[in-house]
Amino acid sequence: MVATSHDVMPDIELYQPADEATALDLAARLGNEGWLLSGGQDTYGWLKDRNKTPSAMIELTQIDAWKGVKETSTGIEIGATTTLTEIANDPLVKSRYGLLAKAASVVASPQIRNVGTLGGNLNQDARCWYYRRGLDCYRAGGNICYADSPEGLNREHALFGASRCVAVSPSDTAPALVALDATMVISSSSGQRTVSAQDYFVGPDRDIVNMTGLNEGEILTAVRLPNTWANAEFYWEKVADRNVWDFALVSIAAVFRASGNTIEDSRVACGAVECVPRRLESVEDAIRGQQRSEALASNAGAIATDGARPLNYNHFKVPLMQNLVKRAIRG
Amino acid sequence: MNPQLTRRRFIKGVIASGAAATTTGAWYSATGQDRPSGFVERLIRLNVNGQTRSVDVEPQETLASTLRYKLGLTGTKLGCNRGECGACTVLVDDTPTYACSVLTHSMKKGRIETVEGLESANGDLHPVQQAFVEELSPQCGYCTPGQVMSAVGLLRANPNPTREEARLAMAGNICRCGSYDSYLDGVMRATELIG
Amino acid sequence: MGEIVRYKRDVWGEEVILGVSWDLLYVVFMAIVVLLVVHAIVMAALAKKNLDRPTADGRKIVRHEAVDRWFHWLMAASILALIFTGVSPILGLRIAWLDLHWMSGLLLTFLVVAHIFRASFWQDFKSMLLVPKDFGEPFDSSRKPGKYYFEQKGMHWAVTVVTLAVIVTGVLMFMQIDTPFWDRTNSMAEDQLGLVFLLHGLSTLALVALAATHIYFALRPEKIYYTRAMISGWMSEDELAANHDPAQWSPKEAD
Amino acid sequence: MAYMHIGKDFTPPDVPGKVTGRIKYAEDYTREGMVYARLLTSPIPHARVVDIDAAEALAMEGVLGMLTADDVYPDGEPQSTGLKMLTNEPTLVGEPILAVAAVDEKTAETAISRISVTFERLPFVLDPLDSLQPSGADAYNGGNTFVFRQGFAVEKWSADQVASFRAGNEPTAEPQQTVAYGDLEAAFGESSYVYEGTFTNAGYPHHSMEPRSALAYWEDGKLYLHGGSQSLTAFADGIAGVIGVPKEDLVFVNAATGGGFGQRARAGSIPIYGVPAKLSQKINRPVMMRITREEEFTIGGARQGLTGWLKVGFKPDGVMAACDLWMVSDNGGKGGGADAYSAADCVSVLYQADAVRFRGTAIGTNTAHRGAQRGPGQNQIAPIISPILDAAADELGISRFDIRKINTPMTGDVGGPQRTPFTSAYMPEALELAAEQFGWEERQSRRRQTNGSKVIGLGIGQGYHNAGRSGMDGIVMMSPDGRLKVHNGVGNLGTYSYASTSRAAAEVLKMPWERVDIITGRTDLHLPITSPQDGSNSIFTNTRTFYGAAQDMLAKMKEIAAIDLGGAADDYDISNERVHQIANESIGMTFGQVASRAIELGGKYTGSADLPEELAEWTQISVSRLAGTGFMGVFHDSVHEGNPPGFTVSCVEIELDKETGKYEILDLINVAESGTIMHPKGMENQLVGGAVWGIGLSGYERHLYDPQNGMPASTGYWQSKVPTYLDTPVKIQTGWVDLPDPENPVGARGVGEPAQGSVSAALTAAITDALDGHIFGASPITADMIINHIAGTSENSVPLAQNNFRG
Repeated sequence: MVATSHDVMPDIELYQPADEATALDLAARLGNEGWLLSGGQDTYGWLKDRNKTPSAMIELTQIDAWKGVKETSTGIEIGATTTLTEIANDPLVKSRYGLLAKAASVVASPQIRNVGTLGGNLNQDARCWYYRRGLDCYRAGGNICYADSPEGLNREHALFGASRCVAVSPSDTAPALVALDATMVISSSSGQRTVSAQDYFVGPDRDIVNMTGLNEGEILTAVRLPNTWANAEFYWEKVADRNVWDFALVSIAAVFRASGNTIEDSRVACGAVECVPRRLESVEDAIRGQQRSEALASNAGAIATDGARPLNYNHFKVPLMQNLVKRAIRG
Repeated sequence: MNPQLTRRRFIKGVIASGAAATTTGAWYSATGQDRPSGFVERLIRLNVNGQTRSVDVEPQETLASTLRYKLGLTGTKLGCNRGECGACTVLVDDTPTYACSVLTHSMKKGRIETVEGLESANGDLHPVQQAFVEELSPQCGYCTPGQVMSAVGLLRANPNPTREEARLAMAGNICRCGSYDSYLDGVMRATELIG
Repeated sequence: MGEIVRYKRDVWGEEVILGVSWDLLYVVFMAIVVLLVVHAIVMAALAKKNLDRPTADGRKIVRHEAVDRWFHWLMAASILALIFTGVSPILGLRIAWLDLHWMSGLLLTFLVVAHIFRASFWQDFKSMLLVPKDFGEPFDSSRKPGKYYFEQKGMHWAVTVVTLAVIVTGVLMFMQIDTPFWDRTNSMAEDQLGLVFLLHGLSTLALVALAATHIYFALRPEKIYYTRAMISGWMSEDELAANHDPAQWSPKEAD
Repeated sequence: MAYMHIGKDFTPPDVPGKVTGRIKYAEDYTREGMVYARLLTSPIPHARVVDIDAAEALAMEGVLGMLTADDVYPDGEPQSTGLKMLTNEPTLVGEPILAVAAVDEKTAETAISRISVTFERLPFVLDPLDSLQPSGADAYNGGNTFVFRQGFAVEKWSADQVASFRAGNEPTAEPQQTVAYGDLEAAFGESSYVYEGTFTNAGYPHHSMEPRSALAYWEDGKLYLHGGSQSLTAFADGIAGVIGVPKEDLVFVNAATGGGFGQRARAGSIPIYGVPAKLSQKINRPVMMRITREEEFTIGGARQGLTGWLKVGFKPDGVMAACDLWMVSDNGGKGGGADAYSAADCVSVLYQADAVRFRGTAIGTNTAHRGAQRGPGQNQIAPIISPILDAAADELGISRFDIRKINTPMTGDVGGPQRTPFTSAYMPEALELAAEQFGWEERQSRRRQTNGSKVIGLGIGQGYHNAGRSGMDGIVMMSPDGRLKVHNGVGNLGTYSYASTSRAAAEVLKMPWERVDIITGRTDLHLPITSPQDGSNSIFTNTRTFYGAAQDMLAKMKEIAAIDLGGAADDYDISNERVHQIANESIGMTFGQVASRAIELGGKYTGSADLPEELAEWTQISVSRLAGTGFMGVFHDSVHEGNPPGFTVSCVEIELDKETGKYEILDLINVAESGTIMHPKGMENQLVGGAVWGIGLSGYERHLYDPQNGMPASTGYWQSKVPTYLDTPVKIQTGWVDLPDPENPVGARGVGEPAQGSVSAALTAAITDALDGHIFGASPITADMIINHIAGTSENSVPLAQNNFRG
């Protein structure tokens, strides 16, 4: 019965593979019955509530190859099980990709950042409370959305790209990675593939039960940040109710290449307005080659929310998003 | 059952020309003793408060459960069991960690410290504890062990924090009595006591 | 297998219907394949060496007006689009299917409604009527039908019933999503919603089976000229004479 | 007056245990053979249990038994509002239906999930105004309201009346309750500024850190119950009745309580403790029932939501002439408190209006139960009324400080609809002190200063709660070693008032604190009845009793000295733990000697005879068990006259970002006026704690229910938005007036509740100030509301929106 509060971890197997091959083999063999466990901060709630019932957890954090920040010829590569605290404090990330360090430093709370990983933050599930409560909504494989209705509690939900499900991308690091044009490295027992951060996330129109394009048996093992946007000017802001724990009402991640006051190029993405980090290409186009000014910022803000379809209680996200875009462009 | 699973299984079924996909359960029994590498052993040795203790830990057990119910270290409190309050904060290799939201098996290689392990051998309070007493930081006290552990973790990493730095470091601990100010007074006094 | 209906918990924890079990797609798929393969084998075995097929040469008479052919092929296209957009995500293909699905659905609905009107008032509705004596037709080689023989009528009416079921349930489901025309509400009770999903699913399965069967027979060599007739509109006089009773159906000559 | 203990800092004896984790809360105990209970709770907001099929669950290995409402109420469930142990007639999602005991929690949870309960669904309602509609659903079985001594009733308005109220007009329906004084019409006639508008307060959950977990077991016919409460004895006294065990057979163990805030005061708020008790009795094993955070949301109770209309008139000189208040209270699924009345009372006390009228109606909804929560009523109205005062001040050309000064309550004034005189009231001094310490005047130049998108807002606010009761009992004991033992039933929930009040006894006997033991933590240590430690009353109430008990001991000491050393009792005095002749200090005896003699003499000296009349039954039991074991001082307090007020004044400076709707509190001061300060550090804690609560009330906390299905969303800290370190200022300033109240022997009054209201009032005033005086008429004011206001998109800031839900 849904409303009865479960609180104890139920029986579930745990695998702690020590090397990549074993982990990938387990992921392939267990398929959907295996739960990829990293920091676990979006795992135990599901399991304690008995709202997700996989048979086994495959812990990825014992594998050194998937941890840490290293320099490559094209930029840097961050292992997916690097903790958010490590990323926020990493000298290389801080000096070249301050945007990501900043985004990682405001996730949830210090203790959650201490064990929570980049991979976990990117792959976390939707935070719609109806879904989290274990209701059989669209995202849980059902045939209804409780949030998208005149009376639904949809203050935190999507402005864009909703398709039956109106949940948003809760991740703070995801918009930062989209802005930085990161590449996601995905491994499986049959090899490795890469996909851009922007294409990694999947909206409900294409897949209503998964938030990423990760297939069964695949593991996100690393994220590559290109030199292109190293040391770029950046703007990051997250507006949430409380300054600890809470997910963004709207967040913005932007990088700029500027000469003097002129924006030569940029990449801008917003979090918490769509099921995926929302890349604002129309804004980027509008400001390319332009001088930073209040007028440019206002104009960009207005462009940013073109096509927004607010729900009953999230109209405020429209001006909020506009304001954040403005602030980013003002610099 | 998540209907998606059914769907996925169906797809597999089609691909495998009708062969039903095996569940993990069936797979275990099929493999019997020959469990794949990476499978955890329940009997482990934990380094808690400087002592190594043998304990039988279920695969899914949280560190808070092990500490409270297997090792009797009830100073670690469960306020929410969901990583939303911080009452269960312990140190693992000096890092403040929500014991309710990590598996014991994940932390078994670490040096675990709880509020019970802070006093010196002769019974003297840790400077943070002493400072919290002097500043009367706790009110109801339920969040206090977590606040103490966060403060100890902070001072090990940064023995001379500013009040603002202390506030950021302590931010993962809720105090429903609202004693934040008094805890920060305590942390600042502790930096003096440590000298 | 076994289960036909999938259940879920409603918001208050009570079990309600969620929809059809999509495992049945596999059942339908296998059943149709088996059926059609068996049919093909039997037909091949029964096939006479010197098959006396009617010739396509000679005078051409009109079987389907152009407008009807358009109706048919547009309906076929929308149904195939509906099946593709509806079924492929179930099979795990990640495509943005919903908008295409409801647009195809709207097209189909429009066509079906228009067809019903047209068939009721402007076409020879009686030629498609299935009456009790038609059921004897397959067992009596001496009898020849009018415009449509028994199997054609059967297929038509089966498709009609299933398509109407798909449309009615589809429209109800359409009303439960956000569209450019309205914002969704949660006005339908969850158990009713589940029933609608179930009926939509069951009719989808039937439609898949019917569509597959229909396509199969349309491609059978011995009846391929009906397909040609649906493409180009005409039949030869020989084909007409071989299969139909001119007393019951006397079409005009094609231009 | 030079005190030995009063007004001095000290370390309450439980503090080291709190920093070492040694002090035990209910769930920290274990008992040989202990098993674990878990609850099955209602998934439906309003229903009737038709059938429970637990056969499969009970057949599971490791499952020991089940308890249902039929077990705990064999003669049928009580037909009234109020929480029940278990129920077959749930009126909110999460209400406990049954409990299962098993060898571990995991098994119990699995068993629960295998129990099938068949419910009959009943209509539910979440908004009291919906329930007032002619065809609106009723939250309870039998009506939508509960009338004291009469039972359930149905209260309906016409559709037009509801619509008109929702549209912001004065309700025209007949109120359930009307209280008024003064000539309202005349007072409005004299007014040159009149504000009229509507307001809503979101209810919100207590979410105390320690959930309401409990351990129970039976030994030798006695029930041992480990739980958390605000007062050991007042609570135990009540819970004995709830469980149905004679008072003398109950041992309530409660060394520490992880947060009270009103809903742990009385047994009626935590009948759930009866579940492990009854289950333990049924299966004959110790039963631990841990309550989860989610369960805590529904079991722990919540603040009442108020939906109201008010009209306030000010004379040209700034005097508040009239205040007319009409409130509909959300009483939740289990009945609620009298918040609306208290809100009106608070306005009357704080602003001394010439005429006040309160009209109110309380309606049930199928949401968490409502009741006492840190300043029920007083604190909801505080953030509503404060911006109105500012609007009047601006309109009348009076400073915002002065308008408060003009209307301030003072000693000699009366307050509330009953026109009760204050025992004392030093509000003018508090206003001056707060303004001076904060630099209110100097800061005025920064008011509404902008810096980019940021703007400075300043606010001042006042808080009030009646802060003192009387009529309780005190017991002090002394052993031949001369140590004073204060038997104190006040709960240890972090106010340290169990220790502060004990110091009144030490003060009377002039004993060093090291020679005093506080006897508390479990009722088999024989504790007197105390007030429930709610309503900011413990300091006032229980200093009276322990002072009195110590006075009784002092008098007896002198008598014993006179018996042994000659002369009359009046010839003796005490110093340095000796009782001696005033004339010749060398003639005397030590306290230890006195105690030994008292034990020899027996009778009244050891509590065996001549006890005060009117001792509460609970105290009588304790005294009878202590009788003869030592030298006893015992006291029954009389009833005091007048209203001992607890006052606070706060000032806040914020910087509000108009682009994000967020603000930072740059500075905050919270100043107390609560008579003599007993314990400065403890006072500081109350003031900073109240400030955090005030910030939560004004800006964050809320009670979310989905109107479609009655499902609660705020079941964790995540959705309830309890403020964190980073939502509160880096430093909170505190201060206090420290002038004695004549009705208390040491001059002290309480302060816990107003400490929240004043901060909430000041912060809301500051937000309003930063937004050029825009009055939201709401608590909380969340970021989305501010953004909507500025952008002009106000979809969800409609007045009288359902008070459970503000987005």
